[in-house]
Amino acid sequence: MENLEIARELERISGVNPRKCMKCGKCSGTCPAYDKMEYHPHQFVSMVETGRIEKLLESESLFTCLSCFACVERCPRGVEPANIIEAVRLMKIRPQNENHLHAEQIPELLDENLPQQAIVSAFRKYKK
Amino acid sequence: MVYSYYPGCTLKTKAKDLDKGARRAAEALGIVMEELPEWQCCGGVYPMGKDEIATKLSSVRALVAAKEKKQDLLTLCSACHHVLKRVNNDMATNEDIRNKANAYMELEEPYAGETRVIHYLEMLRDVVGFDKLKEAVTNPLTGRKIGAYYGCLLLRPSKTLQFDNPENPTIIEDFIRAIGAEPVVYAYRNECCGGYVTLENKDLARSKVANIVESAKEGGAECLITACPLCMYNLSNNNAAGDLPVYYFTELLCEALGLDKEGN
Amino acid sequence: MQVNDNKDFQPTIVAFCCNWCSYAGADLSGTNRLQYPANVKIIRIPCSCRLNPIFILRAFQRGADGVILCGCHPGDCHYTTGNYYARRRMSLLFSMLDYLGIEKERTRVEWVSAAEGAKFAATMNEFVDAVTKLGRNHRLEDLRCKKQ
Amino acid sequence: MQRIGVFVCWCGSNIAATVDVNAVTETLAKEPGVVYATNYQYMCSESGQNLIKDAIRDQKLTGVVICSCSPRMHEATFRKAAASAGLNPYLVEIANIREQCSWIHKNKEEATEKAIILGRTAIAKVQLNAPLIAGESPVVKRALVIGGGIAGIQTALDIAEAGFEVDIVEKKPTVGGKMTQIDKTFPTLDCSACILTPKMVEVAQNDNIKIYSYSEVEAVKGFVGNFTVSIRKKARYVKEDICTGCGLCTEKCPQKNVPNEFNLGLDTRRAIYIPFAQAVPKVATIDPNYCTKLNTGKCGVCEKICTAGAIDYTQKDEIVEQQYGAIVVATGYNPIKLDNFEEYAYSQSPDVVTSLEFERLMNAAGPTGGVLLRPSDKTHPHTIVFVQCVGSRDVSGCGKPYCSKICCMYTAKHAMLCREKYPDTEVYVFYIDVRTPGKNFDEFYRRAVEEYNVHYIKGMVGKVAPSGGKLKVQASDLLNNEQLHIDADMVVLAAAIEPDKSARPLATMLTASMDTNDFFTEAHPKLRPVESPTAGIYLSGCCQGPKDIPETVSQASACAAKVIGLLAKDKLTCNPCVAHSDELMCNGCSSCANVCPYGAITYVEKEFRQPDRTMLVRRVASVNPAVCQGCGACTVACPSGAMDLFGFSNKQIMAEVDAICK
Repeated sequence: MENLEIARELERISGVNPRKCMKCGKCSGTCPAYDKMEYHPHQFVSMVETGRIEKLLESESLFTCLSCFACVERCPRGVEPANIIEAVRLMKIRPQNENHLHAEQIPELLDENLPQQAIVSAFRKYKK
Repeated sequence: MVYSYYPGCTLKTKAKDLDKGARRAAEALGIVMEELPEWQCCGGVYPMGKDEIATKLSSVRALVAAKEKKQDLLTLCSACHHVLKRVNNDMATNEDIRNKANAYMELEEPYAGETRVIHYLEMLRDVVGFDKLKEAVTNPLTGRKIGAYYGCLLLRPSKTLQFDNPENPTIIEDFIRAIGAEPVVYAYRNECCGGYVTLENKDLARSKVANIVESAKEGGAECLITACPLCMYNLSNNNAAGDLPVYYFTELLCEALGLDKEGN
Repeated sequence: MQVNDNKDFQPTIVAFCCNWCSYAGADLSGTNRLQYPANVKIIRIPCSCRLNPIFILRAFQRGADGVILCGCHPGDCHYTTGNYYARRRMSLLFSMLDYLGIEKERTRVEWVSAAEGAKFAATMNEFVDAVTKLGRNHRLEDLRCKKQ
Repeated sequence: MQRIGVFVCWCGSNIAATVDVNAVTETLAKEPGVVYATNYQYMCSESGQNLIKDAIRDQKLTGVVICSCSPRMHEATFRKAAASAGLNPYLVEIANIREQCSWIHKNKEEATEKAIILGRTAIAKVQLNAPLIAGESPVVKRALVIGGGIAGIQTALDIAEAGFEVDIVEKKPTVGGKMTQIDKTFPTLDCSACILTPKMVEVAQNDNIKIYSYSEVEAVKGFVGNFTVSIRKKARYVKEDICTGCGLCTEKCPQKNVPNEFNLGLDTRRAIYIPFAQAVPKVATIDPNYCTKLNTGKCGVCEKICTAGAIDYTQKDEIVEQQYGAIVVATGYNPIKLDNFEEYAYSQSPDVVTSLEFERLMNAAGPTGGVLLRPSDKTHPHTIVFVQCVGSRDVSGCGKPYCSKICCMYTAKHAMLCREKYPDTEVYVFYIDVRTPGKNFDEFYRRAVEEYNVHYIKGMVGKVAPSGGKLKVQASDLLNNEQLHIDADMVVLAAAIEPDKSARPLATMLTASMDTNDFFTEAHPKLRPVESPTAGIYLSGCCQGPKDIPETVSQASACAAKVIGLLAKDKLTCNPCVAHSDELMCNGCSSCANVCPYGAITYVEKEFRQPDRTMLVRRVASVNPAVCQGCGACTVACPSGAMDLFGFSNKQIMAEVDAICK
C-alpha cells in the first residue's frame, strides 16, 4: 500500500496519469537509450502505475534517459514517459546524500571544450 | 525590428562563435539585438517536475525583463530556447506554477506568459524571410552539401515549442538553401545525439553520434550545422571517425553574408 | 442542517422520470418486486429536459420534502441532448435552492437506464432516507397550502 | 363541466392483493369531476374494455382515468378502446398502480393510500387534457441516397427492389467507392471487383434507380416525407448521354501527367479520363484543373477524335431540384492524412505506403499490374513491415481517438497475401492489440500467424529512417522486452479512417447530429442504429462509424428496410404530443430554436393587431409538428412561456405536482 502512495506522489510530481497508457510500447520503440537501460520507458510507466517503485529507484536506467522527449512527442495517449522518469529521478536524488554524482567527481570528468550544459545536465542528477 | 536578446552562459564562454556570428549577421540584416542586462542562467535543463518552482525563476526573470521592455525575447542556444519557452508556457497555462512563481517574485504586475520567445532561426524565417535573406547573401555557398542537425530541444515537445514539424522539419534546410548551399536531408537529423550523458556515459553518446554521422555522410553531407552548443561538442568530440566537421549555423550565415568570423 | 427526531415523519417526494429510460427503469424495479418507500410518487415526462425549474419550485411550495429527477445516462438520451440541458439547468437551480436554504440533499439528479431497475430502487431508498433525516421542509412552503 | 370516469383494475391479484381496489374506487369516486368509478378483474380484457366503452357512451364521459399497469404496457390499448367509443384517445390517462405501487409495496394500507394519490394525480391531469388529433403529412415515394459506394449501392438496390424510385448522388465520376480500389476482401480472399462490379451494373440497369454521378448535394429543405433537394451536376465537359465510353480520348489526350487518384497517385492518367475500366456510368470526364483546352483555349484533341461528338467544352454546372420522402447518408470514409506521423517517414520515402496504396500495388489493375514492386526502384521487396494503429486510438491530438476497426483484418490479409504470392518475403506486423471479432475473423488472423508464418510482434514502431535504399525500422517487442532494428524494404501504414470531409457540411444541411469525430449519430445506439435522430434521415455505412464490408452491407440493407417502411406509407401520422408556441406571447428570441435538436422550429413574420388598433409585424416561432419529436427542451428554454407541449403541458404537470403534494 505504501508503494502505491509513493506512486501517487510520483504522479503528482510528474503531472502524468500512467493509467492513460494503453501499453502500445511506442515509447520504447522510440527510445534512443533503450539498449543501455535496465527498465525501459514503458516499464517506468507501468511500474509506477502498479507501485513497483523500489526497483526503479535502484536502477541505473534513471540516469540513462537522455531527456530527448521523443517518447513524449510520439506517445499516442499523451502519457509523457519522460516526465515519469524525471519524477522517479527527483524522488531518488531529493533525499540528502543520495546523489548520483558527487561534486568532487565532476572535475576529473571535465575537458576544456565541454559546454556548461553538459555539466548542468549532469548536475540535474544532483542536489545540494 | 528590436529584440531583447538572451545569450545564455555557454555563448559567453565555450560557444562564442555562435553568439558573435549571430550578432554580426543580425546587424547586416537590420535586426537589433539588445542583450538583457543582468540576465541569469536559465538552468540549462528544463525542470519537468510540476513542483519545481525555484529552478524556473531565473527564466521567469528573463521573460519578465523582456515583457517590461515590450519586446520579444530572442534566443540562440537550443537549450536556453527550450527552457525559456517551456517555462513561459508553464506561466501561461499552469495556474499552480504561475501563482507560486508570482508570489515569490513579488512583481508589480504578475507575469502570465505574455512574452513571446523566438529563436534566431524562427526570426530569420518569419521576420526576415528566407527569400530576403537569399537576396542579402553576397557570398553564396554554392556547391556545399550541408546536413542540418536539429537535435531534440528545438523540436520537442512540439505542442509547446511549435518550432517546426517535429518529425520532418525543414527550417534549417530552408536556411541552407537561402545561403546558397545544398541541404542534405537525412533521417537522423532529429534523433538525440546523447549530449546529456556525454560526461559520464561516453559509450552511449558515441553510439548515438555514430548513427547521426553515418546517416548524414551517406546522404553526402560535407559538414553539419547546429544551433546547440552541447550537440556541437558531442558531435565533434564523440565522433569516433572524426571526419565530419560541425559548425554553428551562424558561422555559415556570416560567411554567406560576406562577413568574416571576427565580425569585420 | 436540521436533524429530524420525529420517527413517524413521512416525507413527500416527487420523482420526475423521463419516459424512455428512467420511467422504464422504475417499471422494471416493480417487475422485479424491488421495494422502495411509498413516499415516492412518480410523474412521467417525455424527457428530462421537459422539467421546468418551476415544477420543482411548485413542488416545494406545495409542501414536497424532496424532488428527484431521473433521466437517461449522458449520451443515451432518446432526444440526443435533452439530458445535457437538464443537467445544466438543474445544477444552476439546485445551487440557487441551496442558497435559499433548501438543503442540497433534498434535490437530486440521477441517471437511470431502462435496464437499471435495481439502481432505481436503491436510489429511491437512499433518497428517501436522506430526506427523512432532514425532516419537514418549510422553506418556500406556501402557508395557504399548509397540510392539516 | 368535466365528466370523468375512473376504472380500477385488479390485474387478477397483482394489484388487488396489495391494494384495496374497492377503497380506491370509492375514494376516487368522490373526487371533483368524477361521475363514474368502478373496478374490474382484468380491465385490459375484452370485457374490461367493453366496460370502459359502455361507460364512455352511457355516462357521456369527457375524460377517462385507468388505474392499472404501466402506461408502457396498455396505454395504446385503452386509447384505442376510448377512440372506438367516440372519445378522443388523448383524453385517457393511466395511473400506474401496479409496477409503481402494488408490486413494490407490501403494506396494504400504505399501498392503497399511494394508489389513491396516483389516481388523484391522473384525475387532476386528465381534467386539463385537450383532445389531440394526430396530424398527417404526405410521403413522396422516392428516396435519395447520398454516396455511391457499396453502402449506397446496397441501400439503393434494396429500395428499388421493393418498387420505389431511388436517386444516387455520387461526387466522383463513377459509383463504386472505396471498394473498387480494394484488391481482395477478408476473410474469404475473394476479389473485391468481382463481387462489386456486378452490383454497379445492376444499379445502372435498374429502372427505379437514377445515378447522378459527378454531382453533389447543394441544399436540402423540407422534412420527413417531403424533402426538396438541390443537386449540383458538375460540368464534366462530356455529354453523358452521347459518350459511348470507348476510351479513345483517354488514350490520345496529350496531357499525360495528371496524378491518378484511382491509384492514389502511384501512377498518372490523362486530363480526360475514365477512372477505371468498369466505371459506372462509363463516361469520360475532363479534369478542368489539367485540361489544356479549358485553361488556354488551345488543344481540342479529344473533340477532334471523338466520333460520337460527345465533347462539350462549354458545359456548365447544372442544378437539379428533386423531391424525396427519405434521405440516406452513405458518404463513407477516407484514410487520414499522415502529416502528423512523419516518424514513419511517409512523405520522406516512396517505399512507405498506406494500406490502401498497398491494395493498389497488389491489384492486377493497379499501377504495377499486380506485381508487388517498391515504388522507389521497382524492385521486389524482401522484408515488409506493417504498422498497425497509425493514428487510431490516438488522443494526443495527432490522430483519432477511436479504433478504426478494419485495420487488424486487412493487415492480416495483406500479410497473408504477401507470404502467399512471394514466399521469400519476411513479413512483420507490429500490433498493440489484434482485434478480430467477426465470423471467421480470428481464424483468419491465426492462419496468417500459424500457416503463413507472418511475424506478429506486440509492440510499436518508433521510427522509420530511410537510409541507403532501405528503411531502418526501430521498434519495440514488448513480449521479449527488446528493441528491434529491422532493415525493411517496404513499410505499410494502417492509417486510421475518418468520415469523408463532405459529411460535416451535409450534416448541417440535413440538421442531422454528428459526434465529435464527425460520424453521424444514430437515433438510438442499440435499437435504432440506422436512423438519424432527425426524422427521415437514414445512415448507411461508414458515415456512422468504422465498418468492414459485411457490416456495411448489412447496415445498408437494414437502412433500406427502414426507408421502405417509410415510403410504403401514403401518409405519416405524427405524434400529436408536440410543442406549440403561443404567438401572442412569443417575442421571437430564438432561445427555443437554439435548443431544438431537430430544427423543428422556424420563425415567421406575422401581423398582429395592437391595442391601439394599429398593425404590427413581429417575428414569432412556429413549430413544424411533423418534425418535432416532443422532447420539450424548448418549453423550458422559452423565457416568455410561449412554448408549451401538448400532452405534457405546464398546467398538466403542475396539476400533477399539486395532487401529489396535497
